[in-house]
Amino acid sequence: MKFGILVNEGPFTHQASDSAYQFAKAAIAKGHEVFRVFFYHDGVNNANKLSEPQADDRNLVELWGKLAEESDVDLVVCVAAALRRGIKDDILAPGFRISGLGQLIEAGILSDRLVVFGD
Amino acid sequence: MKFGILVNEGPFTHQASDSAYQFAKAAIAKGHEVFRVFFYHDGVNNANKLSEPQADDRNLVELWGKLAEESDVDLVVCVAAALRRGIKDDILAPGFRISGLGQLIEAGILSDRLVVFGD
Amino acid sequence: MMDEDDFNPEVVKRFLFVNRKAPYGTVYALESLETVLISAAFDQDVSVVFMDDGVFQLKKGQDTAGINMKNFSPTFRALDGYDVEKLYVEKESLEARGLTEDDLVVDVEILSTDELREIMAAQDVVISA
Amino acid sequence: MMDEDDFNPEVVKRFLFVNRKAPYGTVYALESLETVLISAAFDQDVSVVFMDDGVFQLKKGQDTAGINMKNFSPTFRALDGYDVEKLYVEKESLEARGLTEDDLVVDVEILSTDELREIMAAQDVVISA
Amino acid sequence: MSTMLHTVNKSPLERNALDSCLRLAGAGSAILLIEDGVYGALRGTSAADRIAARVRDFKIYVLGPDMAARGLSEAPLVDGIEVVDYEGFVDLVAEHEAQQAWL
Amino acid sequence: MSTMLHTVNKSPLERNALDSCLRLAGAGSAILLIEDGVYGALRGTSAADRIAARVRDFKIYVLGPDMAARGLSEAPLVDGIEVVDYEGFVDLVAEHEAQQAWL
Repeated sequence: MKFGILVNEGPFTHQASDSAYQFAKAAIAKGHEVFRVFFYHDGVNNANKLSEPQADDRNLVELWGKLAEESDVDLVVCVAAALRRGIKDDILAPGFRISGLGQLIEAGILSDRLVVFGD
Repeated sequence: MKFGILVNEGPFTHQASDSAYQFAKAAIAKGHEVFRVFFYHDGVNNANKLSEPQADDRNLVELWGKLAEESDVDLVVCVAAALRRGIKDDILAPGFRISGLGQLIEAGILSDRLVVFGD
Repeated sequence: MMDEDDFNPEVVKRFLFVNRKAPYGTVYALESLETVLISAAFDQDVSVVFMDDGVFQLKKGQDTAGINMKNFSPTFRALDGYDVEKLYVEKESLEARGLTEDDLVVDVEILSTDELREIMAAQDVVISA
Repeated sequence: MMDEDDFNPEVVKRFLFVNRKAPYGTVYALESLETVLISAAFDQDVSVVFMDDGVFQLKKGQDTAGINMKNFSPTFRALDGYDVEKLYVEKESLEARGLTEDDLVVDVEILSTDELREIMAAQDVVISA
Repeated sequence: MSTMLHTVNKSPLERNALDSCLRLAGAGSAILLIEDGVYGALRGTSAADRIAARVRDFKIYVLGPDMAARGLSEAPLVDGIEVVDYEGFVDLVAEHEAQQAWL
Repeated sequence: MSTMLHTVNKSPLERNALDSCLRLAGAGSAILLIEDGVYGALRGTSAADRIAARVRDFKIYVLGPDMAARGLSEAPLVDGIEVVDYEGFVDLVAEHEAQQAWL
């Protein structure tokens, strides 16, 4: 089955991005396709490559990027939400791309299920 | 009177930073001193100089910086919270400095009142 | 990757946008409205629900000058021009907040909880914030 | 600007840290605990309150392996070594969550709402998240 | 014993912050409703009785600019609640010995 | 009419998300409690009766890894609630025609 995922919150402050990541990993492990993860609202902060968690903490920015690379997941950061919050190409982590909100609607159309994680 | 302010949330997503800014401006207008604003949790995102709100929206990163310059307010971003969230010197807006969490406790000790804004 | 402008799907899905949060205290109301506006370009079957504190988004007379934020409530009136016409408000949520239809900035359909439940159950994609 | 290490104020204030939020769902519990630890270095009169869903922070047996987050609950047991000894839990909050003192990871003082109200009213600086 | 200013920024129709504040605030302290907390000042909501029952125990204020933003400038308030602006907010902080934010 | 999977990630002791979900979810739909929503699965809390009263109207699940993180692996649950892991979460999404998040 083809899943799309929406992540509304940044890393650390809310569990939403963690939950979405664990869900995506489990879906792929079960043979499903995760077609796209769309990052909206504070979710755009998941794409900040300067993020440097403590050594014993998880690094969600890297984990998402790795997942994208290994499983061909399209990580899309909403351009409008990102501009506001200062997430630009200069600090965009590998694996992410910045695009329009239409990519979220498209994900809703093209996926069998759109799964939403937020606060 | 000498005020310290704690801001727990970033710009846009929660009103906390707006409320803190309006409070600080009003306090200064009434002749009080705002000794320090400490940015913790997602509050560190207030210091991201790449932030570019729409033309008809307020720009809190700039507003804080201007307040710091005009009224000699010490804008302190928590280093631990900032590292996690990828707020580093490369993208630190003018008027802000990165320092330790001890500066929050110090603000509590040195101010007549510590006022907290969060979610 | 297809470009937004070229994208012309034959499939029409029922999209539901659920608004349960008050405006200004958080950005969700404003940014969710942006999503609704974009969705209009995709020729889908779009519905928008306001319930719980989300009904406050539609309150007439918003004046944000004193908090230096952008008043986005007039945009709800523009939805009609984007062919987003299915705006639903839960009656119970409205009443619990002491509001009536006259308090709202735009024409909506006021639904009982039972009616709203049926509409929500009939959707293909539900986007909430 | 004074450096933290040189800072040795003569004034001793009563600092209260209020924890009302559950752990892991949001970061506030973890980052607030970091604030409490730092405060210990300043020789102030520190109290920490757990109430509402904040009492869940102290629940025994936390195992975060399955969600890949850091289990910070053992740190509460380290507070004693930092001379942070005044840990208060509201009885009503505990009972509403079906918990007893035996469920908690660290020794605390269980207070009635009336007792807690007095302690909270006696503070100079209140930090909540 | 300090006199406290409590600030509440959450809607009482969505969360428990105002209820907890009303439970724990010392008699005679002041409560200021800000941001989404201003909905707690409205007459006629399902939360209004809980607030009205306590207006004699506390001095309750609501932030006018946050009311106006939400279209509530003309809305009837629970009796005994006073509207202040940001300058009034500053005065309240100055007049009380400490502030506690119920988030 | 779709069969829906509702996810709830808020504590019913702090917010109204679970109550709203229970009010609006269609009979026979599934509800999965995740993140801070898992507290809604506990027996013995002040919210437990509200959930117990509805376990026959819905199929209610709770996410095990979120329970374990919060020290609730051994905690008694409201009768009729089933524990699933992330793979079970994926199955639930796949088995239902749409997901609705109550945030």
